[in-house]
Amino acid sequence: MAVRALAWLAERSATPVYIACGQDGDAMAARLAQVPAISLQHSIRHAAILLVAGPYRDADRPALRRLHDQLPHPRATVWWGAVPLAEAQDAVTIAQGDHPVARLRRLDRNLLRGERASEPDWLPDEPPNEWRGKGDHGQGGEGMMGGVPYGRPMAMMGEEMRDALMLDAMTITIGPFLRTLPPGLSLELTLQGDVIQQARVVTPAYPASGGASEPLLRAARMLESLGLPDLARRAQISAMRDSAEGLLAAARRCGALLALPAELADVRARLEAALRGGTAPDPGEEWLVDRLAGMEWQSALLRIASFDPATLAQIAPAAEPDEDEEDGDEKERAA
Amino acid sequence: MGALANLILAMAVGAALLLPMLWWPMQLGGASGQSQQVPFLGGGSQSAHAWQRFHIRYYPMTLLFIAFEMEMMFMYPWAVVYVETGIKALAEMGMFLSILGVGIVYAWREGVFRWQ
Amino acid sequence: MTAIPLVFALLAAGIWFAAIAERFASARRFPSAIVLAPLWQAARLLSQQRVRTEYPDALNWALAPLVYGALAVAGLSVVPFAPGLVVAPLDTGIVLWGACEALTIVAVFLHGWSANSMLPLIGGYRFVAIGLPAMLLSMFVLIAAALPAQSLAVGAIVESQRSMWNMVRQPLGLPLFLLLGLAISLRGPMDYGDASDLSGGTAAEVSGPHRLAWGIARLAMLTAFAAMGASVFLGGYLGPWLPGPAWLALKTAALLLVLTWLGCNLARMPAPRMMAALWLVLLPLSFLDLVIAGVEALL
Amino acid sequence: MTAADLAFYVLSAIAVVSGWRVFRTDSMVRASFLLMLSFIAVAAIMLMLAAPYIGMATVFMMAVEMMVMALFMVMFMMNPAGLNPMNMVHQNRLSIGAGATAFVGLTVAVLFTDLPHEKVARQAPVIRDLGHELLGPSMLIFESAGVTLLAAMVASVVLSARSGRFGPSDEGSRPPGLEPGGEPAGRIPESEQEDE
Amino acid sequence: MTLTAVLIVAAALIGTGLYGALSQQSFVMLMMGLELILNGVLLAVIAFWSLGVGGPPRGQVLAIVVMAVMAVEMAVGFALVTAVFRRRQVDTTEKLGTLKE
Repeated sequence: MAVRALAWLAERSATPVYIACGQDGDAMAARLAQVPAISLQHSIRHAAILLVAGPYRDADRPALRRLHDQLPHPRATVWWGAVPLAEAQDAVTIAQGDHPVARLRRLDRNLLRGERASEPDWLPDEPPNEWRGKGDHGQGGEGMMGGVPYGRPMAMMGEEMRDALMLDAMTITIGPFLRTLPPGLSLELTLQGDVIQQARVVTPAYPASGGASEPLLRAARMLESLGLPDLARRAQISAMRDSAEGLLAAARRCGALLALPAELADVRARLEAALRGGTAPDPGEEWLVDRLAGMEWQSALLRIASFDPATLAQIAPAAEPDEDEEDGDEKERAA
Repeated sequence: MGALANLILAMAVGAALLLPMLWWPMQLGGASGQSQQVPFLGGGSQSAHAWQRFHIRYYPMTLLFIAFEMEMMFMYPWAVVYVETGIKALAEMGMFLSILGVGIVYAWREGVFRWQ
Repeated sequence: MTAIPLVFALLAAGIWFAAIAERFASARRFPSAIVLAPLWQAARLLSQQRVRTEYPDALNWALAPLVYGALAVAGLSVVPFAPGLVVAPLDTGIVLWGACEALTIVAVFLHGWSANSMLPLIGGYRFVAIGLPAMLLSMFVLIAAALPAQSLAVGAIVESQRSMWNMVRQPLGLPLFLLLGLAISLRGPMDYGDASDLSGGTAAEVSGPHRLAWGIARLAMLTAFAAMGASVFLGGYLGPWLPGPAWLALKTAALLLVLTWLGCNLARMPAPRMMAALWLVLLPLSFLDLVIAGVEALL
Repeated sequence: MTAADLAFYVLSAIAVVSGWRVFRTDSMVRASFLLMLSFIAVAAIMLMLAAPYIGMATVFMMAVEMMVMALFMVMFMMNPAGLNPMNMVHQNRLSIGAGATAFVGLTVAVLFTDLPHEKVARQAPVIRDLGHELLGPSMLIFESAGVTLLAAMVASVVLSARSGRFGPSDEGSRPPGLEPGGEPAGRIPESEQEDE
Repeated sequence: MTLTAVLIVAAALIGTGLYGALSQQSFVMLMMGLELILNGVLLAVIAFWSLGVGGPPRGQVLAIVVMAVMAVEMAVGFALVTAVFRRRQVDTTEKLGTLKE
């Protein structure tokens, strides 16, 4: 009874969706931005439905599986212009040209009412490393820092390039479906604190399909990172209508350009051009990973988001992991 | 004393109102395993525990802050007697703050307010 | 004692009002009956699973929203609704308020730390960098407001505004105070804890009822801030015709609207720049506020 | 036993127990905030002892100090979250003995001393008194505190920041070797790396 | 709540802090012990001030001075820890036999 009352109330709220953008997924997300019944979330933990928009690469499958399992119950996955993975039972598919809102709303309602079962995990129920019963206290760890306590190792000391205080270096992979990164781009970052020490491109961004609306979508992503979600949505809607009118003035009023410090002058120029619906030229000589070293988190995301797809493809190509590391070493020695 | 009791009572009521949400029984959905517990990174993964010797980029600022914040201890009582004491109070606090202001200017010159 | 229900009534109304104002400001006009939207959103979060991460610090993770909410209540407890109508008529009202701000920083940091996940962790640490210096600002402007009142009690500060509001006497005070309000309730240009570039920051890993508790605590802190700002700078319960609590509620609502609008319409600069701006631009401004207030009080 | 007594006992228990747990928990963050809890309990006792300002100010001072404490604990301690339980103590017995001796000695001293018993008046304007004291007789303490704090600010900046006016502060330093005369165990300072 | 009772609590805090300061290997934990000792001192000062000597303003000033000592100790202490860590990458007292270079 109580559950049904709760469902009755809950199904009236906007459907929280995490959109995993594949090829052209950006433009598809923009189509949803103007629908008030759907709210696009930044974290998968805040969503009820994982929406895979546009075709994805084979390399993105593991990420997709991981993402799916992180959804809180009750949950469902919708494939919009994408081929369902083999694990997906009773998959909901929507053609790329169709508008998915009605299906999403119905699915959401069914989930809340319990009429559709929540999807089970796709990955096996096991920790990243075996730890139970191992180690000094059965927690998997050894000594002070060793072993895999509770399934993961601990971060170890690493080189530090900015202030010579050698503390733990943390290596994480972000993307390819992080909403503040260009779709498809996945980076391996070595962080000390929130400053990037080293970066490596794991998978490159999806190639652009050359729509005229691309600069505005890019501007929208930067505005999100600048903490202006409403203006970002406005940019997405403008992108759908192919008119950037008034957008730059609105961004100026919000201080979007002023907020960028002098070190990010290149980002400011690109944001301004993107808000006009154009693209600022970039020589594209320096690799993206070199431009990211030593940057703080928000600035780094802003800089990544500011490149147009053509430049990004040029400066952040898919690299063989080994080659790239050697490159980095050589550069260090040269410096 | 009564004021303190009231304060604590009000805080307890506030916490008690939020408490049920952290022990909420009514949840829909199926079983979830350890693959759900993997930290969210937009499809990416974390090589180690996030708990680490976290390299804070503003540590000189925090030390400066501790020393500077001490001055608040003196300022609150000063504010109460300010009007009674008059211009002398203004002069003394002006001197006190300008001494500490020197510290801030020095720290700024040394680049403390940047990410290290 | 009689004021405790009033505090919770104001908090409930403030939370509701702020949630609606936020939806209105962001032009998300859905569902058509916007008034009930917060309720529906709450129901959705209550019907969602509460996810846990790999080996979190579960106790502190659950404690953080509780402490945050309790601190909002504590802050509101020193705000008088009418002469003598206050939960805790402390002589040290604004000192208690400062303590609430300091402990809020701890609560947000713990929320980010406890998830054992990278994005919340960065959010928690970044928030401390901004929260600490921002706290200094609010202490300075509150001390400035205490000068003409010759007391640290909020009631006395309100009474000292019978002839003229502090907003007029000390024009710099309210803007600086609101800035801290945005920082402490994690919103808009000062949202360094739960920012979207960190996919929700300290809240990136929380779902369902836990997220609801966190959201309510944030809005409660915002409301407490607006009420405190209304009392210290806008004359609190003072006003003609209407009873005191009504005036306080009206002024609180007005400040909530301003805060929401600012939160939706200002860009967030990278944290290093904001930290430098706080120390080098805004802190001198708060000194200036103190000097203005001091000279004005002696005249 | 009055309600005030009960509150005093509860708060004392919180202060002492959380103070003891500081040295018994594995997580550095928990240790810092347990110490903060101890301070807050003491602050509450001070509020009950008719020290409204000092008590309340202790809360905000200690909240930020312990926040910073936590930051540094995590920064410099290996295994800061206590994922691997550890016991980083030395001379444990001696320390327990010293602690117990201090406690017993002080308690005996307290019990056998004829303490004065003049209570502060309930309605005394203690904050106002403090203000007048600071601006009047104790003015020198007040201003010299300013100078001391300035010195502390300068000292902490000089010691902690790397980018001093005189170049990187780690210049010319080498970490100790694993064996006498061996290779440095840790990172080689950049100034020497350039030479190689 | 007599003066004796409060002073005994203060003694307990000082004893615990002393134990911590002597037994802990790492600098930062050692500083926690010192802070706990100062916590006890603070309580004792305020107890004397409030229940023993009838509330002279000097007592409060003394309490503020104790807190200032805490703040200075922390600021300089942590700065030292940072400087030492930057040079030696050590964080315990034993690994650091001498502060000399």
